[in-house]
Amino acid sequence: MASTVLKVEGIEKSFGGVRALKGVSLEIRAGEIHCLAGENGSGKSTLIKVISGAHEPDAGWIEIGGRRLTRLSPIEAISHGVQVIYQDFSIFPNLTVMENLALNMELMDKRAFMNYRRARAIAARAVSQIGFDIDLDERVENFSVADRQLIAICRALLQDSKLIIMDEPTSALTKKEVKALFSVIKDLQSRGISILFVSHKLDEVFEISERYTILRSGENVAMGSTDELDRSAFAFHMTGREFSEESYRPAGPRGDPILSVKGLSRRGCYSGISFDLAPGEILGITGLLGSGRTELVETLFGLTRPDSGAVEVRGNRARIRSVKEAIRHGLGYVPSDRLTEGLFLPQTIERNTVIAVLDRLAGGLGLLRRKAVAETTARWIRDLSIATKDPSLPVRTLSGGNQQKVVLARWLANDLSVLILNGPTMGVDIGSKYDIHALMRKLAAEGLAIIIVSDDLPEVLACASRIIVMREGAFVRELDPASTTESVLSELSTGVA
Amino acid sequence: MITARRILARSEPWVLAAIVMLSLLIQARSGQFFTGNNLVDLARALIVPGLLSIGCMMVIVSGGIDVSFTAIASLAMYVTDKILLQSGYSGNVLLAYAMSGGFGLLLGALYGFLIAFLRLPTLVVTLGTGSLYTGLMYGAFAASASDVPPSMIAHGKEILFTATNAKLGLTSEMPSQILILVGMLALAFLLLRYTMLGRGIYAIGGDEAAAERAGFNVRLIKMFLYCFVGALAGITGISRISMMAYADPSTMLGMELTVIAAVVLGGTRVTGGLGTLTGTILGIALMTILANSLILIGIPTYWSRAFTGAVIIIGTGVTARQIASATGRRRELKKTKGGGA
Amino acid sequence: MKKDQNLARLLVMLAVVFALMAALRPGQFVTMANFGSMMRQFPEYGIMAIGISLTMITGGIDLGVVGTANLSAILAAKLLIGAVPRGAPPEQALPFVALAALLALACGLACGAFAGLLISRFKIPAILATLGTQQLYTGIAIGITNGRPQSGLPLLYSNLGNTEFLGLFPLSFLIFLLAALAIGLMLSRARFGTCMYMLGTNPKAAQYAGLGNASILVRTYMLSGLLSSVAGLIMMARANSAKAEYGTPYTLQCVLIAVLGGIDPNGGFGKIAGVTLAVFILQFLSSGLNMFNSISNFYRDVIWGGVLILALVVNSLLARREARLAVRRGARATRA
Amino acid sequence: MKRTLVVMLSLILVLVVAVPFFGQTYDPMKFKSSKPQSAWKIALVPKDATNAWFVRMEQGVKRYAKDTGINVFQKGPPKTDAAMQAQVIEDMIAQGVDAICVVPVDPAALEPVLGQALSKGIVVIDHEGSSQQNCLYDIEAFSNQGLGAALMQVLAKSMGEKGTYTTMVGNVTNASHNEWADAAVAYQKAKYPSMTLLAAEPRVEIMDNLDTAYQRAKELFKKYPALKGVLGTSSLSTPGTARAIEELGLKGKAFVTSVGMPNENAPFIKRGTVDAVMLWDSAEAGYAMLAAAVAVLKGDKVANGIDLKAKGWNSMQFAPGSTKVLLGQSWINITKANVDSFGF
Repeated sequence: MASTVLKVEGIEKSFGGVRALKGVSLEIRAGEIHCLAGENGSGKSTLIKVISGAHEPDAGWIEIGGRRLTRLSPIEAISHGVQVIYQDFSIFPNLTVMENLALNMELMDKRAFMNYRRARAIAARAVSQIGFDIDLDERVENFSVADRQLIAICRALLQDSKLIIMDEPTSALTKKEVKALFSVIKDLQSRGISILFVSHKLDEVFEISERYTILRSGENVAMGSTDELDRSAFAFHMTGREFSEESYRPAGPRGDPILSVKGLSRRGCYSGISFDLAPGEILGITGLLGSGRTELVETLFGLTRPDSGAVEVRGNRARIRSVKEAIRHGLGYVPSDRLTEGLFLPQTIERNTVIAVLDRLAGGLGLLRRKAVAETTARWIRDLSIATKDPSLPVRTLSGGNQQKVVLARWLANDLSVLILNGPTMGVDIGSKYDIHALMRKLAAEGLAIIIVSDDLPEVLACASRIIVMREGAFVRELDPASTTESVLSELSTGVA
Repeated sequence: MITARRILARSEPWVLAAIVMLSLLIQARSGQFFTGNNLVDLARALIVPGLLSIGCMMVIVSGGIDVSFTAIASLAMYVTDKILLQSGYSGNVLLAYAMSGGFGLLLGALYGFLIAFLRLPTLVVTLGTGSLYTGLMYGAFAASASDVPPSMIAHGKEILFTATNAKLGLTSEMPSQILILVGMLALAFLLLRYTMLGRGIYAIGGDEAAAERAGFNVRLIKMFLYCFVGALAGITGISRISMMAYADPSTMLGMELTVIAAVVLGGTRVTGGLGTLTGTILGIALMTILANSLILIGIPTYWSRAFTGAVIIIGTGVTARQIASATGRRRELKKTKGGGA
Repeated sequence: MKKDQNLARLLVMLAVVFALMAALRPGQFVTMANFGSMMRQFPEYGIMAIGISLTMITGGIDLGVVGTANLSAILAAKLLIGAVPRGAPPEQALPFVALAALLALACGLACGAFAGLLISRFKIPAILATLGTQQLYTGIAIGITNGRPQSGLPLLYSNLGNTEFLGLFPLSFLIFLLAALAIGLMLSRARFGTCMYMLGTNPKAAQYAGLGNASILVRTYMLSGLLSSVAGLIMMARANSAKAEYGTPYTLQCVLIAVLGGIDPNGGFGKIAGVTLAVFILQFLSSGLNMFNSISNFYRDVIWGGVLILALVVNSLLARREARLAVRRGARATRA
Repeated sequence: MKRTLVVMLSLILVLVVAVPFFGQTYDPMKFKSSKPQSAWKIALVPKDATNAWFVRMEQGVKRYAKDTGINVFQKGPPKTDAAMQAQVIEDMIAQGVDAICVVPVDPAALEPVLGQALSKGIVVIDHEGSSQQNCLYDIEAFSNQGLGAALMQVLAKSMGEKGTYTTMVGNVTNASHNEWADAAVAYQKAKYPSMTLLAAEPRVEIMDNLDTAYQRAKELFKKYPALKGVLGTSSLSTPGTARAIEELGLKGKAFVTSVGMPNENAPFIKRGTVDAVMLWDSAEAGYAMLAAAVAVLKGDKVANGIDLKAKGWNSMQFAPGSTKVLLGQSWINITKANVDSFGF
């Protein structure tokens, strides 16, 4: 039996009366890839913070380096070889790549002065580990999310680690990047480093990990070897519910196209984009990050302007120069970055829900009719089964899935013709993901035209009535989901056979 | 890699361009800009705002904003001045600097504590302490304009060199206090660039939670920062009253907003994380040259304030636009490049 | 919930200041004369504080309120002085008084719109843009008057401005109440108010939600400008003249009021009720201290700054204690 | 907001009924107090509380309290601002003082509030506010014309009665500074034809800051080499300008004079950079204002030759054609001979 790197037992942790962890245990063996799975709010992040020393547990113990401790400081955790790559990467957007890579090392070495030559050497070593080609002198804020993630990973690899914890490392990565990451992880494993891989994506769990621990509502519900786990059991453990994803075969487009895009181009982003969208259709647009997919839909929604080309709504030329005009044409857009682009986190659920329909809820003098506001909110909370006790609570108190539903409700409250969803289930737990998929189908059946932008290929295959693949700012091919596979989509996206 | 685009996305070149344009305008209107004594006059005028801008910039970089540093400078120098006068001290001026710097440090430590350990919002805290410190100075210490001790008068007369205007024969003296500005700039530069403490200030301004996780002692860094700013303000106060040989408690009050504006104009990001000493000094230099050249340009007294306001608006507007467009272009480029990777 | 606690704390503070002054100077503080005096004093800066609060709710700040107020008042004064002959009867002066008031309000709107455009279209940080407009407006005011006070207003104007309803409530006080009520209602109930809070919370999300950020900002600063011009008209009535630099120290004082009143300097939160209470606290302190002959007026600043910091510290300590208690409650629940 | 506007305007239109505050004249004899002297309360409201000038004035107030035992005190606004000064006066009225002595930041801005005081039977005495309508008496150390002329005489003597000069004020919005400067210019035009006012910059502003005075002076001498003299009205003008003159090497070629305090100007006067500055003692002015107020409260007749018991204020004369403005003879030329004799 392999030796144990880290073991926690009976961990309790409460925040403001809410018990986040209720006696959780976890054991990670040397050189293994261990998956910690669970829905949002199941306590995964809290557990990681306890292990990394960021939180002090209320009860329980941590065994590390042969010693049994009741609490751990971040420095102790690091000196015991525990490294965490957080979901937000914990990087400094305002500093250069070089500094981001080198600062932590220098701090660990308790250096008081900054030596740029040494820093450059450290940074160069860091990026070389995964063959990452990046300008070390550029500020991190000028890079894409994927690049930032790789920077964070490179930084963690610098330390002499025994255990690297990755908190949902793939949530913002494209398929190709995930593959690259997995090979890095395997490589680390071969060097004897253990990985605690936190995820709720079942494909990844099956692909990479040897053992798993599943949490639900702050409790251990299952652990064991991945070989002995099947998909439906995994989903059941995560959610406590049984799911069956019925495959969607839409009735197909009904009537004339509601949205027509004709030769739309924007310099440096996309070019020559044309397509039609009819009511009842779900159009999937897939492609890698940077393929121009997000830029395209942001133009449709009036956030940017095209250099050339035209958009028609219901057969009429539509000049969409602002979001307001897009809304007037019956468009709605669920952005990819829910936290910064979608939600007003400290504001109430109610305000977040009704913000796009205030016009209709206002009476004389622009005063809002309180009753109408409350009714609208209550209706959407009910219809989308948003789990909350009180709509006057800040929206940040909701789980990721429920937050996404609030953003959806905001647009559905409008009389929409076209709903555009960018990464509709990114960072959303399995239960909510099924809910959102079902909702999209229902809306399409009711005659809404939907565009899904996603690189979650199973999602696109399961939901879309047709799929367009984008690469380097252009449409590569249009496909029928019934007669295609993930590997075909993936090849078309990357351009690599 | 240093590319033209990366340079143009910063504000330093634009502020420098504005300084050059303004200088040429002054030269054209008066023939007096590029004369030795005018440049010395401007350098002298730069000393006090320049010293204050260093601390101000560091605070903004750390993600805060401080509107009380002029109150600290005034209170620290005033108390020092009074104590030295009453004790009849006639020794070295270094004691005055040490005392005033020390008082400044204490005053800075007070709000540094509130900001670093109680995590209170900086604008609100410094509004409060600013009001508190000026109130104390005028209320408890009944401050009014006063003499300065002989050591400071002597210190104010220390001259590095005298510049003569070839055309008019006018002379201007470069006060030794300029060395304090140069010294403080060098100190701040080394601190910010070559110490982990300094990098920590930038790191906190970028992402405070990340800084904590990375192992920076965020509280101590903030505490140090506000103590440093306070001490610097106290030192600035002594330089000011030594140069004028006259301790007027109100002489620096009200400068804080102009200094903040100059620092932001010099490219320091209001939300923290970005800012250079070069930009700061260029920004403060632009404002100082402007304020001290209105007569040379020939703006009528009654319109000088409108002119200053218009220049601030146009200057910051152009800078903001240029940076936005340069950054925008680069963002697009990165996106497409990233797509291919 | 949390914000209402803030209101409660402000009320307690107000009560303490009131009780203290009333106890120490009973014969002077609790008199009609004193209340009348206070009611004539705070409206001008109170209204400007409301204007600044609005801009702070959207995540900005308006340092140009005093400049706007004076420029508006000077334009109105110039019109009145130019159009109404000295000693003209009230009937003759009245239309010009109305016209002058309209001119001032229009000037306030224009000044605000300009600042709003600088901030929303040219992306100049609000603190910088309005520092510039403050200089510019004050500068224009000095330029067109050579810094001299504009006096010789028709009698009617200051008589109107100093009218007291029921012999008790000055017109300026009623205008303040009306403004506070209207703006308070707008913030809590109107569509536009909600949009301002949302924009102040997260401008990017506001953009994606189609709120029209630029237009909200411009309208907010216009509103602030409008309120400033009303304050300018009040100052003009109180001083029976207009001048480029009346009330210059009000700027920072108004920011202080807004902050103590619970307006979040980062934007997104705060209520006019809180600002109004803060205005009252400041006025009680200020008038109360004027009753102590030996106490310098600067102790007002000391107390003001001290109260602000104390309020912050208490808020933060209470929040911590609450969190600790909650944890303890949670732990008890665990054992049970 | 529209509603607020409409309501406000309609209020204005409806309320043409007015309470008259202005244009009334008051008979000083009617302000005789019926209260015993020990119950009197007199407030002196200066422009601000920090300026050395008013700190000195408070000494006169304290001396008066000691001499007479009457309850007199000084209470100024925290900053030199007309609106804030009006607020202090409001509070004084509310407290029921018997007399208010005021050094107005801006006489025009105080008319309504002082009118209110008078209508409530409070004695109002002004100083440095000869244009004030709503006061019983305005006592001046001298006339504005007199001071302007005296300053011009000093400057003209220094400059040899010829050459270009300009004027320097604390703030262009400061009323009395502007009046003195105007009077000085008028006197020059009448008496010194060989002197000329600098046309391009006839009035320079120093924002009541010594350092600014110094910077502005330097700019002036650089831009206008012909400039030979600066006539200041702020007490900071002379030390700032004199410092600039010394440093630029213009000693003996350029000259400055202004109102000023002895100790601030002593080094320059002793070095001969400055020939003289003008002064009246603010402590004496404060004392005299209180004496005038008490005279009214006692019901004494205020007539030509009244003695306000302060140095230079012993025989006050009404200004020609005025029954309000009383002029004293209290300005002092501070020169090398007497600069050390003041002790302040």
